[in-house]
Amino acid sequence: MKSDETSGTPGTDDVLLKVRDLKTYFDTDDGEVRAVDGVSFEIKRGECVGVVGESGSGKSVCQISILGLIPSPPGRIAGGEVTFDGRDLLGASKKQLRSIRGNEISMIWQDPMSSLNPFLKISRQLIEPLQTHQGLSKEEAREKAIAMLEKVGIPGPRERIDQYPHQFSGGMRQRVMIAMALLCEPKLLIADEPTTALDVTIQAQILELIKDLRTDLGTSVIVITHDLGVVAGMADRIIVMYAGRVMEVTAADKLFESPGHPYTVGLLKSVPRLDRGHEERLIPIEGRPPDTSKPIPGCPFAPRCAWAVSKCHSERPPLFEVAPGHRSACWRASEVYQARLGSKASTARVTRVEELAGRGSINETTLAELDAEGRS
Amino acid sequence: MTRFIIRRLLSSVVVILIIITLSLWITRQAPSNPCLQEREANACACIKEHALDRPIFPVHNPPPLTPLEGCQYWESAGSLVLGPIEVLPLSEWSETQYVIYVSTLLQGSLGGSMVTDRTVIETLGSALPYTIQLGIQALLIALLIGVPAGLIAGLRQNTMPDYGVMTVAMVGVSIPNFVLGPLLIMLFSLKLGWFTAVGWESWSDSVLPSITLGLFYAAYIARLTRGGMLEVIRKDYIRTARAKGLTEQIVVLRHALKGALLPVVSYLGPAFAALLTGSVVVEEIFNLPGVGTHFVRSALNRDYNLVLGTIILYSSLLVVLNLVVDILYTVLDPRVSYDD
Amino acid sequence: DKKQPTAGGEGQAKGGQAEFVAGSEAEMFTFAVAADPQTLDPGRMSGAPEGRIAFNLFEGLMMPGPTTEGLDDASELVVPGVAESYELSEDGRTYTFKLREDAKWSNGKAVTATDFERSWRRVLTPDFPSDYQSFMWVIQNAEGFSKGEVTDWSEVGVKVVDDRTLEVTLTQPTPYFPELVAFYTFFPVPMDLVEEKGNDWTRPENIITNGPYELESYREQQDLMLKKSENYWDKANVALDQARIRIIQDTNAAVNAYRTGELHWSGTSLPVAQITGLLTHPDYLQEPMLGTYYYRINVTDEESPLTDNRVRQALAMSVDSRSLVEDTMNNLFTVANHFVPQGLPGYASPGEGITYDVARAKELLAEAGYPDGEGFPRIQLLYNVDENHKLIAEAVQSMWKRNLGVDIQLVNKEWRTYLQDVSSMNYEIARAGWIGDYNDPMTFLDMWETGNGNNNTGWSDEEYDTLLNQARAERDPAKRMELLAQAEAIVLERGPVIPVYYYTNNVLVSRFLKGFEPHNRDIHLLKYMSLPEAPAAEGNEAAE
Amino acid sequence: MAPIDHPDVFACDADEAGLLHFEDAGRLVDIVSRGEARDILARMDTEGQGYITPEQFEGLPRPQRNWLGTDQLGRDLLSRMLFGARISLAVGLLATFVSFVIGVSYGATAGFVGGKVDNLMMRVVDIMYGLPFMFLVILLMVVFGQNIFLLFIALGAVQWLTMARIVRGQVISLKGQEFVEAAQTIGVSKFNIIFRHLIPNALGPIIVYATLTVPAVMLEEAFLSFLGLGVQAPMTSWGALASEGRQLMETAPWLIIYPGAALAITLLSLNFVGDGLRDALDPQLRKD
Amino acid sequence: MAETLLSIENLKMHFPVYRGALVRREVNRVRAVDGLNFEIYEGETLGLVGESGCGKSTTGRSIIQLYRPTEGKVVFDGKNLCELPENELHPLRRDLQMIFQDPYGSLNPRMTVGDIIAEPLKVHKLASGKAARERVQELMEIVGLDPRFIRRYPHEFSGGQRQRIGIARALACEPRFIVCDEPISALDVSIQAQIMNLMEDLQKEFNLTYLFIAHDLAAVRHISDRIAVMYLGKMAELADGREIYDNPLHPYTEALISAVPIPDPEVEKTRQRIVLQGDVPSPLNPPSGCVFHTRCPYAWERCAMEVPRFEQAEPGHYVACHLIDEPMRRERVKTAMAKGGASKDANAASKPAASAAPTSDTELKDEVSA
Ligand SMILES: Nc1ncnc2c1ncn2[C@@H]1O[C@H](COP(=O)(O)OP(=O)(O)OP(=O)(O)O)[C@@H](O)[C@H]1O
Ligand SMILES: Nc1ncnc2c1ncn2[C@@H]1O[C@H](COP(=O)(O)OP(=O)(O)OP(=O)(O)O)[C@@H](O)[C@H]1O
Ligand SMILES: [Mg+2]
Ligand SMILES: [Mg+2]
Repeated sequence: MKSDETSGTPGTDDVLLKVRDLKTYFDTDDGEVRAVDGVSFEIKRGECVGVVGESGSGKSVCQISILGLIPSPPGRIAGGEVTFDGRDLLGASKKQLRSIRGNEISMIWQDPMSSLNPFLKISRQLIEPLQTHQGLSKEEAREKAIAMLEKVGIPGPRERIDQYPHQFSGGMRQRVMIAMALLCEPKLLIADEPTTALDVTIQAQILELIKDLRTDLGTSVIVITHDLGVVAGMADRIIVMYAGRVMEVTAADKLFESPGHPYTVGLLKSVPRLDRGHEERLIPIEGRPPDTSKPIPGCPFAPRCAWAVSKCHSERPPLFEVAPGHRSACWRASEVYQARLGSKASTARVTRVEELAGRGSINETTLAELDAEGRS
Repeated sequence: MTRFIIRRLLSSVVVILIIITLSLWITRQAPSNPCLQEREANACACIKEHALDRPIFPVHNPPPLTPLEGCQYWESAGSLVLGPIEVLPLSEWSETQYVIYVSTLLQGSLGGSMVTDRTVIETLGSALPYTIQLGIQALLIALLIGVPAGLIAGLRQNTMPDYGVMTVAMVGVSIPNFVLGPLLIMLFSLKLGWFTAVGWESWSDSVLPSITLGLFYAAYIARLTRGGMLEVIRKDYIRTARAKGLTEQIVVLRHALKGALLPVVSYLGPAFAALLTGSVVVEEIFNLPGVGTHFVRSALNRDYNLVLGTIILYSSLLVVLNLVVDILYTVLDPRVSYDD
Repeated sequence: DKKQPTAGGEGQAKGGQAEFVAGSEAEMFTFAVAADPQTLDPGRMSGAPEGRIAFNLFEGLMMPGPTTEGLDDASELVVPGVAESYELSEDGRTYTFKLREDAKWSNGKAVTATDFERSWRRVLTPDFPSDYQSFMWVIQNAEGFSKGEVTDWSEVGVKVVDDRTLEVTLTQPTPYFPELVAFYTFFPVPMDLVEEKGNDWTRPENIITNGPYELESYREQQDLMLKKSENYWDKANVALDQARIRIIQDTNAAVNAYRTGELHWSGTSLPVAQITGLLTHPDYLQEPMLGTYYYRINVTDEESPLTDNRVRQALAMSVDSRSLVEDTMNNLFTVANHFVPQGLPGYASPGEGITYDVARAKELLAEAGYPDGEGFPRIQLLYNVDENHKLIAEAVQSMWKRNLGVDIQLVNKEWRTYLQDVSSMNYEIARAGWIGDYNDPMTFLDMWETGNGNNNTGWSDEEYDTLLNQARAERDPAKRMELLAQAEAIVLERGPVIPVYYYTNNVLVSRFLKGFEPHNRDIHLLKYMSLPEAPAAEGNEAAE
Repeated sequence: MAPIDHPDVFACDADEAGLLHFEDAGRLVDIVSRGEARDILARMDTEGQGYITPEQFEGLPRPQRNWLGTDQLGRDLLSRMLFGARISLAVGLLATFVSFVIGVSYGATAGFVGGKVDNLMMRVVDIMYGLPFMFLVILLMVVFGQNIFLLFIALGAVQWLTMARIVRGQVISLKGQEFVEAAQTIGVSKFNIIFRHLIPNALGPIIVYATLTVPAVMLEEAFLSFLGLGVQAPMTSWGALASEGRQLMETAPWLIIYPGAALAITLLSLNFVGDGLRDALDPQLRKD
Repeated sequence: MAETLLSIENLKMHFPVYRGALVRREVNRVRAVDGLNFEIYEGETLGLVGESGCGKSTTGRSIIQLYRPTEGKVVFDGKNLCELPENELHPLRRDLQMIFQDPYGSLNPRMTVGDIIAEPLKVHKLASGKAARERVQELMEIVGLDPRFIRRYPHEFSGGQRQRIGIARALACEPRFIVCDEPISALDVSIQAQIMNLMEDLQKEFNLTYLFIAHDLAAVRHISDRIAVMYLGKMAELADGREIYDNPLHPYTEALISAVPIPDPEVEKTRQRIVLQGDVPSPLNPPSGCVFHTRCPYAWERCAMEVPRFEQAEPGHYVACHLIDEPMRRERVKTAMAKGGASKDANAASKPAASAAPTSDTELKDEVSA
């Protein structure tokens, strides 16, 4: 398939979005919730990246932070850098941000039922961004919107555009959301769980649609979900998040084949698969995700991790490169990786990721120990 | 929509009929009657004319209101008749006050006042425009003050503007209007001389009464708007609007306002009703020629016809207003439809 | 200097009260009445606002004079109206009124004796809804006619001798008949119009009047406009060309209107609470009123101690009406020790009347079997909803408690219910007020006669009834008054009444208004008044 | 000299010399009427000098102040306000309680049963809304006699309409929730579902509305006082005090300021109490 | 095969839609469940799948008489539950319990966990006072909750724990049959596994029978012995779990299974997905004939005219589809679509109406011959 080819190797190395050490905290009654706690990643042009992780792991907050839409108070961006297309987003003025939002970066929200304004006609909601960003006249914008509705597969768009959201079914609303997101032909499309609210058959429709549009427009896409199946079919690369941190980053096929982080391993094991027999007992990850309102000195997954050693509880692991383009934030990443690869794989070279050196929590000795551990 | 309105109006007729029935009954249960004093020949004549000494409902004991000679005095037990009910012979039905009243009503008449020489329709007709104008102005004031105040408070939740606006609103809710009215008169009429203190000759005379009446509702509406705003501003679709890069102004005014105003709109019906009835105090203090005064005075005078006329007027207004509010609701909220 | 604020203190009225000028904002002479007139038909009307209007729109054979002060003779109370003069027959029973030639209706037609005869006949029609029909019963056979017992009108003592002569025969000599004739029930109405339009004849577009003013317009709950009648015989002496009568129901509002310069005359008497700040104002005027505020006692309940005259006397004696008037009511009223108000020409109330004497009261109560109030049941004091009534009731309650050890309960009812309770005698002690209808003690005394509809106490005394009947038959005015005084003494000694105060009329009236004289029945005719160009400008500047 | 009948009369203010001025007596005495006090003083003023010394009357108590001034009859405003508070609050709470009981049961039943019953019950409410409240009150005053508490129970009975609507709305939205269905599958009776499951969960808005009803009733009582239909003298309430005070607004502003302020402050606090109560009753907001 | 625990015959649940202010008239009905026939065997887990709104929950609720069905029979213990009056039903409620989808919503937020779990005990007078308390603690142990939490409120628990509370409550009256209405769809992936494991363990321990409702085919497949597929109030297919996955007979089942994403890029890459077009029709006015014909790629005239019967196509495999009578049709359409270049991409990108309308036989023949 065409789309599969493009996704295998991104056409260009050009980085569209670069997030470094992003921290988003919420002040709550229970203390400061570190919803996003030092997340770094990059999105290349034309690439589709999946973000997975369980509920509350900070997937949405991370993306919303990029758009600068964190409700404040209680939220605040406590640190980090977000560069989009060479521009700093965190330091941007409101006006600059507005010109980027909906224009260069658009978002498809989690819940199509509640994300469309029930009080306004679809037409109004669709032409708004066009009028704001491209200065189109009402008629032009309307024509364009109709064309886009047609494109996302809404029959009879000319009539339906003047209806209200509640007159659309869930799948159609999600399509409207997509149309709205794509109207300004953004460089980056963030889809926050675009299908969770939908049925499987409708979900399939929507996923196909996003794929096709991506091919047509060459847009970079970030798909957030906790459904591993969804990313498996869509993403080139996958970011696994847990407790506000990136646990693992790798190409999609690699992740399922040889995960490099115990959390990912657990996640994969606990999901029932239609293509496997039901006799196989599911292996859930025991325990609960950590309370992000308390500082976590070590690896947040350590309390639930079968691999955990004492160090895991006290020191925060950086992202180690276990294979080219495959990074994992685990002190025992290479072991995990190897274990999953079995004998097939050569010993992974554990590399310290230079970008994250700012943390400075790891010294030579720990690294040496690590190497030793890895070798044994 | 038309079908809905017709349906609602038809059911309103039934509601009003029931209200008339109940009101007739209650007015007749109230102690005393319009013709008690020696010097109330006029009312006595009126009672005779309107057959008010006839029973309203078929009751076991004929009501204790039997005029004694020359209708100088009217004996009344002064208490509720709660005896066993016995059906009147059919021949007497046409003589019951209920039947008489309803049939005059069907002829488009509300009868004559028992106290004055004027008909109920005349009296209410001359008063109604003032009451309505007062009500509308008070409502406008309430909205013009309440909505922006609520918006500010809602958008700046838990900041000084919020606390400030809400404290003022609470104080507004707690001051009885019979205190506020005289205060305003004292300040603006007697001290500053900006407005006349009493009466309604020109538009400016309605300013103080409208404020007196509207301020309570302004406070209430501010609270409602704030609540609505707080709820709406957290809605996903507002975030969507922001994500589209719209200006804050458009987000608030175009996307949030309608939703935030829904609770206000549903309050408008009861509010307007309360404004109309609540205007009694204001009418008295400012000596305005409105319906409210008639309502209270006719009740106190036992001017049965005027009382019933007022009740019918009020309940019709209420019914119509509630209907208007419901229609307004559909205008505001496209999800609500009465024609499913 | 640590004075605590006290409401209603005498020192409340401060200087600089003259900051407003009455009527400075009004376009014409303006005064207020307290309610919409129930009707403009003088034959059917009753009540103060109606009277105020009727006296200016219509004119009877006689009219009330400008004042009741300083008169020696009752005949001075009235002045000629449509009648130039009248003659009284020897037996005091036949009045012959001479009508003036130039008396005209506002449509230009002459006012004739027939007009009066027809109007009176209308009022006397059986079942005619007039509250004052009984006033006419002094006329021979009038009562019978109105009750349907006499059907032949010619038997009634009203004779049209010619167009300008009306002869009226009374049943008994009635010295106050001229004053009755000056009352609106006796006013003529345009009978042709009445017959044509029925009750609608009083509508502004229809109405025809014969008084100094014509009705120009009427807006319910707002105002009535009067303008000087061009057809009035004495128009040369009518100074005010126009007048506006505003309907202001709330007395607070009336005061406010006055203070903002919208009124020349507050019209209604103002209650204590509102007037305290204005007692020193030059526009404040107190005039005596022919009325008594009293408590009536129900004597029909055999079980109740109130049937015992000693108890009643004790209660009456322990009410300090001086304190009530001076302290509670800020001196707005006059202390009442008698039932008949002072100042009726030719009448002197008997003796000291009821005086405040706690010691004697205690004695009487002890005699009656309730030493220091012991064993005295908790009786109820009924009054109708009103700030003044409440104040008085509360004060009286504490006086009785303090002086006699008698505990009473206050019961406050809205007007209609109160009326019903009083008329059905469903009360123990009730507040009451009586305003005289004419300047004669009879108007106060006949109500205590056995069977009188206004008695409402169940009290009856043969001696009293006899005295009244003797007085009625008496031709000598002095003797008659003597008999009436004896009767009053009986009411005070054994009667069911505790006088509290005599009403006065407390009004605000422009000090620049001329011809506004005290009148004890609060009758003030615009005809007598004039308003020189008021120095409005000066006053306005004085106000900040 | 005659014994003083009322030793408690002499809550008087003396000047520096300890003299009680005859002409001031009226203003100083707050328990009896001023005329009374003057008489007593006159009897004691043996020398006829217009004042008496404390020595002339041994039992003279120490001066006492009326912190908030007095009313027209010289009664201490503060004490009257305290007495008024009893009535106002009792009235507010009692009527609210009544409206609470009726409104909640009625609304919950209508909402839970739904269908035709609901339709009918709500029409009844609509009709009641259109009824003349004034008349009901006058009528009820007669039916229940002069007992103020019964009267305000009646007031509460009029107030329940809105409560019923609110509860109904709440119940309708709650009854679709799964915990209600869970209770049904378990076999919990309808009565228990309404009273153990639905109403406790609707309590938040109910409480908030109930605390709004308290002021509403208090204002209503004030309104009745304004019309002269309120409490029976010599009992008083804040509404009645304010309504009396409004007439003397200019000459004696304190008569309206203090009762008005008491009313406003109470209503304000009730609002907070309502919010607090709602939070306290909600386990989700309870802090450990 | 085990014994039949429940047999459902022609079960219908219609919700009337009323209109009118004073006199309410029924103007329409939502045919949420429209004639179901199946049996549930003792000790098995019957999975029930289908899109949102197809009537899964309504089925479950009708079975345990949370809704009184409009028509049909639910036979349990030889009694037709639908005809039993409320008081006779009451004791049977013990045997029929339900676990709800929403672990937040199904627990009364104002009751403590102890009260919630004890409520069925009290209602059925199984235990009271101390005994009840002990039983509650025991149940909490069973479902893996710390008994010390007995005084806590639901909001103080995590989603998975809340669902355990719900399970404990259902277990409290020792039921024989539990309707599990999407018990895991509100939960996180990692917790879903915990709950499913727990349910499996409990089933073994107490010999429970489950009706497991979900729209996540993978989860249902994992836990169920047999799977029933519903579409718009009707049963589409019912068969053994493996059978239905390997050999779906109904086009809807086929599409459903193909649409479920598999968390494996290798599989995803090679998988041929059938993307159904259009939306689910409204149960207010369901399509004529076979309710699926508006979205069915194989539909032809007959489908719009005639309601297919729910019959046994193969042993233990029931299906309601006219294709059974024309087994070749499926293949013909597939080849026709492939020839016409109708790939899934093209399908998705534009012509949604193409396959939504039933293709006529003649058209099909033309295409095949072309
Ligand atoms: N407004 C807020 N106030 C306080 N905490 C918040 C707020 N928004 C999010 N959080 C916290 O931030 C964390 C991350 O939330 P986020 O929505 O990013 O999760 P997610 O990974 O998108 O989960 P899901 O899959 O459920 O959407 C959560 O622990 C949440 O409690
Ligand atoms: N009480 C009700 N009144 C009216 N219609 C109802 C009612 N309950 C359900 N419905 C309708 O019946 C149909 C089936 O609903 P049901 O809840 O059984 O679907 P479901 O398959 O469980 O869906 P989901 O997967 O979303 O839970 C839907 O169209 C729904 O709108
Ligand atoms: Mg999210
Ligand atoms: Mg469901």
